[in-house]
Amino acid sequence: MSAPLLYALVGAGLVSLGAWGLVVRTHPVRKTVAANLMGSGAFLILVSAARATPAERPDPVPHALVLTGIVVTMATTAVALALAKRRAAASEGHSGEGASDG
Amino acid sequence: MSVASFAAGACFAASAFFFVAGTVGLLRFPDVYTRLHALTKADNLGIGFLVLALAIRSSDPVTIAKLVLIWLAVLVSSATASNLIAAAAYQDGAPWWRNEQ
Amino acid sequence: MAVLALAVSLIAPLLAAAGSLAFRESWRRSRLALNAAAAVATAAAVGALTVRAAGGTPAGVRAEILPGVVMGLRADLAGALFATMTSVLWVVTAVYAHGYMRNRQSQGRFFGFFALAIFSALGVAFAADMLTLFVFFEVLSLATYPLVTHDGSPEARSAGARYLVYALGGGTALLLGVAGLRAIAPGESFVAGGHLAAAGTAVPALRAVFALLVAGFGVKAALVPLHGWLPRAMVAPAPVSALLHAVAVVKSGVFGIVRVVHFVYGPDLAARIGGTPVLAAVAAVTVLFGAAMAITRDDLKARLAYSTISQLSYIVLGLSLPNAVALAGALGHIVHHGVMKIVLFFWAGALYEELKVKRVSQLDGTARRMPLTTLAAVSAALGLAGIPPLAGFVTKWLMGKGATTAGSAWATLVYAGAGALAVAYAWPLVTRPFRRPDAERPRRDRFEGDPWLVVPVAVAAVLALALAATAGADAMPLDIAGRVAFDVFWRGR
Amino acid sequence: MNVAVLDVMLCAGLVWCAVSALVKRDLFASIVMFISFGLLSALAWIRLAAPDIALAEAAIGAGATGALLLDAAGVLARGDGSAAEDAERRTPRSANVLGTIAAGALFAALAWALLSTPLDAPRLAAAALTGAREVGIANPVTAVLLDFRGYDTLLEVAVLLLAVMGVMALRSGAPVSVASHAADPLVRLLVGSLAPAVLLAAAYLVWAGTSSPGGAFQSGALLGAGVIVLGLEGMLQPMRVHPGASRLLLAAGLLAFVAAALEPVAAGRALLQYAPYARKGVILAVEGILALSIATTVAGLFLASSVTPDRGKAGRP
Amino acid sequence: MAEPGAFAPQLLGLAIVVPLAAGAVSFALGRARAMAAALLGAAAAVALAAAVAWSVATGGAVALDIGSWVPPLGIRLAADGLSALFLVLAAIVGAAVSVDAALASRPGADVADRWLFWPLWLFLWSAVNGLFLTADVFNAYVCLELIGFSAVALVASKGSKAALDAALSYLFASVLGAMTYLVGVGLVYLASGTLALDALDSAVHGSASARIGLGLMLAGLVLKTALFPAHFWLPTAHSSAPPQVSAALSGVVVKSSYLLAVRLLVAATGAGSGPGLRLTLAALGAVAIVWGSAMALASQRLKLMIAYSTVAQVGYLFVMLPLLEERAATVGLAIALHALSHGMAKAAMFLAAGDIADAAGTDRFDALAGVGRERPVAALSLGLAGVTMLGLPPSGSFAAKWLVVQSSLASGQWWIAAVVVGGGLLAALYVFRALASLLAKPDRSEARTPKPRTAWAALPLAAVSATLLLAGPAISRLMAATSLAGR
Repeated sequence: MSAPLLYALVGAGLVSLGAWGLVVRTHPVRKTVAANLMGSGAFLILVSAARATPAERPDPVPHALVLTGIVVTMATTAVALALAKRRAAASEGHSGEGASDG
Repeated sequence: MSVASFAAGACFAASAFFFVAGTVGLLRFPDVYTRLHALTKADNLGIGFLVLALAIRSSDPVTIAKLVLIWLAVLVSSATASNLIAAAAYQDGAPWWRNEQ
Repeated sequence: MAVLALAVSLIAPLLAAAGSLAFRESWRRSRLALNAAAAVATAAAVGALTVRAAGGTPAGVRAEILPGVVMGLRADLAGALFATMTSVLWVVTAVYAHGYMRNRQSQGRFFGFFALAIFSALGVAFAADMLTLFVFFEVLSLATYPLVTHDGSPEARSAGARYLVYALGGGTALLLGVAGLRAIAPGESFVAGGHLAAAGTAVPALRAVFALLVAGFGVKAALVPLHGWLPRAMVAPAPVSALLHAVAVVKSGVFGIVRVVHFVYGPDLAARIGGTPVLAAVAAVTVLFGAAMAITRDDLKARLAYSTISQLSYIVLGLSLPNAVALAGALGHIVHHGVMKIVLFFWAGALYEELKVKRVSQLDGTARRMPLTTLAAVSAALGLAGIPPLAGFVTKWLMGKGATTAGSAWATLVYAGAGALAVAYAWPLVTRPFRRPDAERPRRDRFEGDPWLVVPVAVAAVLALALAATAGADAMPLDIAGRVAFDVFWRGR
Repeated sequence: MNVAVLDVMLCAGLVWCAVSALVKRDLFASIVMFISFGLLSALAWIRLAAPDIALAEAAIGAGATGALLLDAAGVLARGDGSAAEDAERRTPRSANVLGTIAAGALFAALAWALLSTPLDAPRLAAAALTGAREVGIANPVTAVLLDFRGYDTLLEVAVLLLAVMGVMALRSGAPVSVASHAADPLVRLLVGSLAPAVLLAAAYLVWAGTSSPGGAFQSGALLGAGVIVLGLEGMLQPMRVHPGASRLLLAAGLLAFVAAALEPVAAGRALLQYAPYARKGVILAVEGILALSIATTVAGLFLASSVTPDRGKAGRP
Repeated sequence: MAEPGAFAPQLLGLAIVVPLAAGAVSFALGRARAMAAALLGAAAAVALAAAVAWSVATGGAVALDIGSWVPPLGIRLAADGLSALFLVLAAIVGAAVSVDAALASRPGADVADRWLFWPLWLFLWSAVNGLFLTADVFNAYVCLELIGFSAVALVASKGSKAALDAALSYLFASVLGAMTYLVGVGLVYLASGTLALDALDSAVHGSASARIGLGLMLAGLVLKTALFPAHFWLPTAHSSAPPQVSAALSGVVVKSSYLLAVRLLVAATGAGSGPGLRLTLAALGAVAIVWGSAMALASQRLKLMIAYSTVAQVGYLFVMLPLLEERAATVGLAIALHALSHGMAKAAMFLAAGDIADAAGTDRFDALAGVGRERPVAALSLGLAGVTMLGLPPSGSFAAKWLVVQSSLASGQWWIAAVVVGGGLLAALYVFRALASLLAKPDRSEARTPKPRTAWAALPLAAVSATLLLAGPAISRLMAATSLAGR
């Protein structure tokens, strides 16, 4: 039960938690939090696999993948929250524009 | 046990003590302001002792300089942060404790 | 050179369709010119193809559309026969439609889809294998749907919906049949006398494929259980009922059955698996049912529709008898009935346009108002009833003789009975127009109908009489039919 | 069992923060738990010897994302409080149970997969490390990020630009504009004094990226965070950003990277195949512009979408 | 250039990077000149797609190692017959959507002030091209996210409450799909040590985590392709988006994640878990056909009906999969034909529906009587596209149906033929109901003021898709360069 394996299992746990949150929670902010958790879980699995390689330094490829992943997850958060705010504003009607023609 | 490692051990113990004190304060104190008070005071001291202990253990002057820099940064940011939180709490009208014997 | 003719005969209607759709609604003259020119060009091309086919070297083209899927066109004698009828009658109908549609809306759409329907009918005629025939057959269903629902009224829409249900149902059966056929005999094209290798394939499979194919084509050929759509489709404008629902569409169904029985299975294999006997029985029932229903119909177009159902099954019965003379008569009847029936539908259209007459009971006294049209109609009606020496009698006689020589006496009886019923439903059409009208008809000073309508009727009637007169001569439909029958029954030995 | 106690504590902390972030009733509390989760995960990356990722996680994961969440919670909780609450209650019991079972099954599958395959199977480590040495970039992660898998990073920069465009589209095309309002004097002092330090640190990170942990994303995020704090405190008032300029700055990162990618094609080499002699220079230049662009994007994402009612809509410049 | 073939690999890179650059430039230029730059980019994208297809047709499959780093370290772009055909589909639908959007954004039209449509649209196009061409599983993840964001932003750009709701649920579904896919990539990398697609199946033999990883990746893609149980987000998103956007989404985007799923399935056969996986997907596909058609028939709005018909048509693509085992070439061709003709027909239907909704003010069926006369071009496009939906000859989906029926009869899996033929009849129900309501005579004949826009872009799309059978030889020549045969 080496340390990387522990982190990998925690990663698996986070992925399941995140997926559960995305599916079950309805409030957009909570769903975004869940998406971020699921992302962190996936990255944990990748990096713990990198750490476990016998080479003198950890495998850099998963590191690069995770860096890309973190940036993409942040973009997801930004778009999701902006969309949620716009929808809240639209439902209040004060800045809803565009004819709601079906 | 050379004198240096003994001193470092003492500083570690002191920093641990102050951190614990801060946390107890956080849990026990009745309102926001006192809790803030406990946190910033105790934790700053805790960080100070920790930096001191690490400085003693490491001999390389560059790391010592970096440690001191970290200590200063923590001091400044925690002070500003607690000020901001206190101001926000006061604005929102958070209740503060009065001694009603 | 021949392939060029094949190309012209198919591309001309396509151009006419594209042109009619593209032209502005008000360009009526140029649209007529386009369609008429296309019709003439197609007729000429089909004529050239017929001569070439008669010469024994039919023009053809094959292409591998998808790996293992070969499609092709071939203008053999049978195809040329069907195509000749369609293209010649298209010329006449183009003129008639111009007059008939004068004050109706969206004529561009009408002429466009009309030309598209002709294109697919010619495709059916010239298909070299069952897959190509199926493709053009389905395009024909699609092209005729907008024509049936042309004026958008609720009855038109429900007739269109019913037509679609039958067409798509038939199409599905056909798809499965053609797929099954491909599984049995991959990539074969039509051969007179049938190309299916009898050995090696389980009879149930052969029967299943035969049943699916005949059912698929039977929808358009209006065999009894599948005929429901035809009377309802009469709600379409007269030119549509005339050319499509009396000639092109229904005959493509019958032509499909000819291809299945005589160019895929071959008469003896079809008989051995019990296909043709069952088909003959269904046809016989349809002949009698159609004729009987026709007698009861007071609406003129409904009566003609049921007469078509009955006459179509003359052909189906003829072709399912194991006898060359019967087959020749049947193929001849495709053309003869087509020409006669188109005259009657033109007449019905003219009656409605001029005198708003829709029912047989209202025919009294129409002869005095429209003598020329009525005379043409009478000659066609008599031919339809099989009165000698007119065109209808010639082919019916051949089919009857074929039946007796083939030893199925019951078929001759059916033909005789049908003849009597035909006389029964045709008689009022012949006599009532000459009666004195009881109610005073609103005086219309005009002597005859609109010339655009009268001329095509007259031409078609003359054509019918010419067919009767020159029945024996070569290069006429009956002669071509005879050669096809000979190829099917004897070339194969 | 050579797992250090710290790791166990850290993992427990991570799981606890994650669970409470999802389960806590109050929205604000769950976001605070999520931010602490972010900080803990930064520590976890350190334990897994991934300094680059720790930097990025701290700056982007906990910092920017946390700020965005707090801002959104502020608007959403106040805006349609009722809608948020009843949206909460709407998940029917069955969906809850079903979701839990599915998540449990997912976890079981993942755990079984992880346990049944050896974690230390040989992978691309050796190839990447030798490749990095051969290419002359000491920090293998930057080598992979900008050279071996440079195409991934190119698309990733596009994702960032796309996010900004998406946010702008949602604010009906209003370009990035900087809000301004009176700020707390103490904070202005701190931010004023910290700004140059942040700028220096960002520049250092870009420069150090090729040899030690650092790089465009980390420095961009740091710089972006700095700009956000300045923006929040209204210190950016004098620099009314011209819309055209802000758009160009946002797109600059992607355009520079595309230029660097297409230049080799023009010169007859494969896409993104830098000339050997110019490799370090090109990568450094691209990283620099990228850092600027990412900083603008991070700041833009936050400022463009933060519509605090009292400030009114950021006026169209 | 030494010989023309040498430059072919570069085309792959250009086909992705050029639209991306055009999008960035169009964004930087801002409102006034965004459309001009974007149209230029669109033209370049179409030309590049044609060039790629030409080089694959003449020289067989083309591959480009980016930065000339050989996989698995570097990323490889590969174009075989199938991806080249999908690229052509994206180009054709892309051109039509760009033209229609340009026509629609004449001054005064409502879409004029949403200039951000242009950069977002080019990013979507480049991401779709990226996903078609990539042979690296992680790079595919980044492309999936790129597609997800641009699609969501485009759907939300309409601004109506329905569009925003749909965009939000679309975003979270897409994020869940992409994250599941990412976890799958992690596991597969963990087991196989490689991210290259074609090296996947040999490296993945027998190891449990690889099999689970592949399963998760497929689950993510199934969610992105909206196969039956995971289709909930598609109808609202595609029906409430602007017409040009739904045309691109239904026409091309849905098929991009499908193509990746097919490539993974081919890799999964290597791992021995192929047949079971394919049968479940095919079963889901069959249910999707029935469910999609039923919901399409039940929907009261034209765009909603078209969106549900997409759910059904996606089912077709999955129903064919079990036949991929022993008849890979024929089924590969069937997939290509169906995807191409459905993509074009569906795009034409949405563009026409947009025009009809403009004319009638709403796209509810009961208000559409007589609009067919006012908008003959749109009605004709809808009709022609209907031919493809029904799978009637001479459309491409008929050719696909023909090949599927043939191979399912030959391989004894009868139920696939039944489902495909039955699906065509189901489609007839909802297509002709829509056409009938359009062609009906308007009960009240007050003249509606027809708005100037007309769906000129929709007609050629529908016409080409309805006669795609004629392009059979060209498509089969391209497909000859496909390596779909399960190893």
